[in-house]
Amino acid sequence: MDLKKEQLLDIYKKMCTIRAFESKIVEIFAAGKIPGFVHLYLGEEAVATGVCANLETKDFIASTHRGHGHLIAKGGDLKSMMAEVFGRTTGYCKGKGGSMHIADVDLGILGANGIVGAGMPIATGAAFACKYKNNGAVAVAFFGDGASDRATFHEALNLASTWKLPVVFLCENNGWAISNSQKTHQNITDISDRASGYGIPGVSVDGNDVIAVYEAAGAAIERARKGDGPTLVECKTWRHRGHFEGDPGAYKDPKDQEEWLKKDPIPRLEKNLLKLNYAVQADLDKIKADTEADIEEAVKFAESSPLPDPQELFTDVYAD
Amino acid sequence: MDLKKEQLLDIYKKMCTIRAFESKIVEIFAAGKIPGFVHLYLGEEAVATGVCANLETKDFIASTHRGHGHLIAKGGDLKSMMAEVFGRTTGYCKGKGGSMHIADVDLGILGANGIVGAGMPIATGAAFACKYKNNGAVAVAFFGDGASDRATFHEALNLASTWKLPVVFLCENNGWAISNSQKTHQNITDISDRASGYGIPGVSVDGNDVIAVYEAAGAAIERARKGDGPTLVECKTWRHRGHFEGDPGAYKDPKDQEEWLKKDPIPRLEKNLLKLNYAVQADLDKIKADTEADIEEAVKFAESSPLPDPQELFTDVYAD
Amino acid sequence: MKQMTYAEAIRDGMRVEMQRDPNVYLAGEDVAQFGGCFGVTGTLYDEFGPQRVLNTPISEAVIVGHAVGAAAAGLRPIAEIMFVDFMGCCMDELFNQAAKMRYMFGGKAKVPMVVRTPCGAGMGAAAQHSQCMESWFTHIPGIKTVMPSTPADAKGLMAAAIRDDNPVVYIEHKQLLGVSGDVPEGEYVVPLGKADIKREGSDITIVAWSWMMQKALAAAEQLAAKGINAEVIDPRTLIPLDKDEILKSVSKTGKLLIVHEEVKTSGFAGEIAAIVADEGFDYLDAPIKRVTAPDTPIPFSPVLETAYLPSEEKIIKAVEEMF
Amino acid sequence: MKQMTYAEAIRDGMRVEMQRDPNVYLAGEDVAQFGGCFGVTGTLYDEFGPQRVLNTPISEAVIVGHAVGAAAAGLRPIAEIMFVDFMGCCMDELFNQAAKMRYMFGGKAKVPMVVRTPCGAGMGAAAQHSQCMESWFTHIPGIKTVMPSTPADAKGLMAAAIRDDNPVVYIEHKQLLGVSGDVPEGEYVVPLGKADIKREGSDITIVAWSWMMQKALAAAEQLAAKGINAEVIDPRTLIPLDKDEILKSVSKTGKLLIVHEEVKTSGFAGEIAAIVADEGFDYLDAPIKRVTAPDTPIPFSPVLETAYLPSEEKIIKAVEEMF
Ligand SMILES: Cc1ncc(C[n+]2csc(CCOP(=O)(O)OP(=O)(O)O)c2C)c(N)n1
Ligand SMILES: Cc1ncc(C[n+]2csc(CCOP(=O)(O)OP(=O)(O)O)c2C)c(N)n1
Ligand SMILES: [Mg+2]
Ligand SMILES: [Mg+2]
Repeated sequence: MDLKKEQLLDIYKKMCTIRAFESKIVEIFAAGKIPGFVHLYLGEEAVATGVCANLETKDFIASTHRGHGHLIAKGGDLKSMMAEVFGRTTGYCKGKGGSMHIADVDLGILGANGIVGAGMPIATGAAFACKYKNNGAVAVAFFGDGASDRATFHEALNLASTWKLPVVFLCENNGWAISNSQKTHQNITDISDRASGYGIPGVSVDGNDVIAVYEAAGAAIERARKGDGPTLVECKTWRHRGHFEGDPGAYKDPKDQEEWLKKDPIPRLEKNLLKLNYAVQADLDKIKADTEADIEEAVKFAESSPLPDPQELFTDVYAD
Repeated sequence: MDLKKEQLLDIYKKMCTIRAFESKIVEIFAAGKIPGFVHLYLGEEAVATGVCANLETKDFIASTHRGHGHLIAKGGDLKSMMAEVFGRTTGYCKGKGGSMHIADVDLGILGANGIVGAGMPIATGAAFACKYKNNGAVAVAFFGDGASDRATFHEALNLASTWKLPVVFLCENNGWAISNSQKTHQNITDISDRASGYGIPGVSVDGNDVIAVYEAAGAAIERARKGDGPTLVECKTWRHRGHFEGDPGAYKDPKDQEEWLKKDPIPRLEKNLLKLNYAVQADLDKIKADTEADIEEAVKFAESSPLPDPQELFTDVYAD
Repeated sequence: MKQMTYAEAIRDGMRVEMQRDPNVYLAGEDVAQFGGCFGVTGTLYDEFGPQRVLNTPISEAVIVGHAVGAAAAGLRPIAEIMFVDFMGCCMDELFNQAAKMRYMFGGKAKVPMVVRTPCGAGMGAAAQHSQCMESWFTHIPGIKTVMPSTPADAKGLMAAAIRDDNPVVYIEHKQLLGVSGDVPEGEYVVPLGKADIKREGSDITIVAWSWMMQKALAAAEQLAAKGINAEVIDPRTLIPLDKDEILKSVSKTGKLLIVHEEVKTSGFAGEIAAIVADEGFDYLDAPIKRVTAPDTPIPFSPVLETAYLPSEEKIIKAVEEMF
Repeated sequence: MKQMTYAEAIRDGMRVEMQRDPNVYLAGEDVAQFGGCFGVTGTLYDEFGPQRVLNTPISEAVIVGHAVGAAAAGLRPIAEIMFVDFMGCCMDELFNQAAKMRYMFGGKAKVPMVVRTPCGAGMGAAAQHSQCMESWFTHIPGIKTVMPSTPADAKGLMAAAIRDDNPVVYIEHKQLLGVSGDVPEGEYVVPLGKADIKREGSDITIVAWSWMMQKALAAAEQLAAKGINAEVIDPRTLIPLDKDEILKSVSKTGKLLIVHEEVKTSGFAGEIAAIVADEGFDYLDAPIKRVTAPDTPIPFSPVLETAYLPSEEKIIKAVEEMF
């Protein structure tokens, strides 16, 4: 592991921030404060964080419907994110996108996406732009186990491999596509087995071990940066909540849920940090409290921000 | 090899019929007698023939833009086919389909197809119907190396595997997708390597050796009939002509073309038949002459058949 | 008659037809034990079992594409696409395969399949989960397009769609799923291609379907109070379109307003307007008007979404401007 | 000015813009050494090399989808889809991604990309290789739709499409590729949204585009001999539509005929008819007429295909019936 103390504490903080952000959304969604669909990243924090710890601002990511974690990990602004979830003018998308479409192109965040699997071609295109401009940047496409069955997975991996593009296909296998367990939607265990069909490397790691994720993604990203083409990285993880808020997740076996809760990535990293003597409990408590305060502030910012003017409906359809 | 003399001679005859049909089309297309696009199967006869020798009438096939060979191999009527290519009322589709859409649903032929890769979901659905009705029938989807890059390949193989459907995905790797050689459109050599991504067996065979094709396809079809699910079978072959009639195929290296012409499946089978003492040269000459006569008759039938009445334009849009 | 929600009525329509014909089956994402993303398939899995109610991977192309093959091979699939917004992932299978197979084969194939899919805005689901786009389907010869506005129509049109020997796109509106109404029990078929005059009137013809039909009806009640007696026609199926009923109504009222939730440009209102501007030109005593969504994607924030949607008020205002 | 075919003009439009802006590149099936299925990209590979002219696998979804990502990341892709009929394989990428990205992101993205694709019947290519389906694209807010009818327009509109900061669907007609005409050399831009009156007249307004514009012009010449002086308007771009020019013309002629090769129902003629039946109602002295393909798939046999296609004769007949 080549992660220094500061880096690992940063990673911890990011994970806590995602946890706090998402936990807050549980609360405000239940309170009826936000409309539409929200898909939460609780339990999967190690994936986005471990991956994005390898990325620079110039690098791109394409995210999913379950995007908050990716956006925070890539440096997204909490206030602008929260305001967007609330549909306010100060949100990233001026309230036009909502949870499923948050984006920050300046930070290389090419958007959450409401269409499962749509991010893979987009990331492939961004990677093409990186190669075309020869600027050393890379792109990462996040997508789920369910998305690995979509058309776009196949076409994107094949093109990226054929064109040797600097892109990493980062599969978050949380075992579920809504109510479908992995084995009911595909006949394989390791999604990374699909890599060989494109002539690229594939690797599977424990997605709840942020260090393992960091390392596997890091190797793939380095490979991409060096010009050696794409890699398929599968992170095995679990979503703590239902598919979207409002889904009780009754299809999950409670025993599985219990097992996976024991593998929660945050306590796991905490243990590690304590063992490595990178922190004492009080440090960790402080970090957690800080992130929670940040989220409180973001909510305050969002709630006190103005709703869009109805005339805003008509703007931003075309660039002129 | 469990092929008896009669069977092998039948196979030889089918291959000669395809050869004669396609060679005739070269001639009549050049003479300007048929409009639109025609994609010829010359050189690939062993694939369709070897595969379909394993099929019964109740079984289904889904074909491609390069469909004549599949249709003849599955038992398609030569006159109806030729008349369709000529756009006559006596054609399989009353002249509405043309070369790219010839079908005979009663024979289990679910159509040639103008959309690359479209046959795979269709065959998957036909296989579902076979399983649903539990009638012991199977479906075969023919498709090219180029088609193996399409969306539909991925989604069909994944669904067929997950649902354990009696379908065989039969890839005719002729090395080209129009002007793109295989290595410029995918980063793998054996397309059968894609099978493992779906948890199904994959096998590659010499597609110019009709007995090898017969055996590999036979094993896959048997597996499907037994209820063990799909197989991906790749047959390596070569098209003798350009992509469509009118394409000189200038992108082909003449040396490659020459090499492959040496591997022509028909002389190869002839040698085999002679060696096995299944036939003497005169028998083979007779079969060839017979098939050529059949084709002449088919052309006569087509040319003397009436053109459609313009009012036919409006019929067959909907079933009532 | 029985009180049912629109969702229950759709389910009952499927149930009765599945009982009637063993070749009818249902496949889609999360339609089995989970009962469908919006609960529409509900208990059908328990009633008919895993052979006839099947979950699929997230693979829209093969959901529709396999249905084409299964239908050509003798079954009658009902394929669910979770949101109509996802139809972009399977348009080839719908428009080049399902719709054209019969014609291309010279009439020698039947493709009896239903693609069920929910449409519509109003729940803050933003640009990729809120669309109406029926006009695309109406532009595809070979398929039929059904958009019920009431529970009874939902059931009867579902039966007709399943029994039809052609591919039918059956579009249910998310905002109607919970709406209740009287629904005939047992076998019940509403023929495709027959409009329903949901309200008789003499001053203006309003054509609307799906959720907008409900809005048009409510607007008509308010207009009646203001002395304008609107006739409200629900075509129920856009293809086939019962244009005679529309022309007959316009011949009586002299005025036509069309309401839909699709964006304005190239929405199906344009087609209806064009038909009437041709075949009913002499009946018209005023310009043909449309109340539709504007030509923008669908915004997330409820303030903006409300501004986006056609509403009772917008309909009333448009009608009043025509007098 | 230089004599060029329509295909050469398209190529010249791409060439000049590629010379001007290093961020413009071209990707599609067989567009490189092969020069494109219809020869339109021709020598561009030789001129610009493998970095800027790229063959793709047969993967329409990622052809369009990668262009979205590349455009958002600062390039200006031209993506070729070999036939417009194949757009069903990449509609999601076009309508949910390319078209909506800017809006969904609150205006904070630019997606400057062109999807080039040939349309049209007349070569016996049957149901899946002969379609026109522009109305689908016009129903998608966020993209523009361009359909040139002459070599000069083809070049100038290509330049405008490439320079535009939005996704543009640029549809070239297969029957026009070999047609020659005068084309300005060097940089030449025809603005999007500006109709062109291809023939002035006073008795009737004929709106037509792409190949049908050529047929309408030919019909107008014959009609002139019969004493009917038709004005022929080529909108050139359907989105944005220059409706003012159409309304102005109808205000003068009182009569409107729209011609397109798409099937009739929900074709773009319906939209134009609806606009005029609303905003130009008072100008009209006759029903609005449409000459279009019928609502059928496209048949293979030349006899049937000829019956399918709108023609000079059909246009003339329709016009004569309006007097
Ligand atoms: C093309 C498409 N099909 C279906 C859906 C509906 N849907 C949204 S999320 C989802 C499940 C996605 O599963 P997975 O990719 O594993 O991601 P996860 O939700 O587990 O993070 C589905 C089916 C969609 N949004 N887009
Ligand atoms: C979806 C789609 N994309 C592109 C085409 C144009 N096209 C027709 S055949 C062909 C090449 C097919 O290659 P392959 O699958 O290897 O089959 P082959 O022609 O070699 O038999 C292409 C690109 C098409 N018909 N459909
Ligand atoms: Mg998942
Ligand atoms: Mg090939």
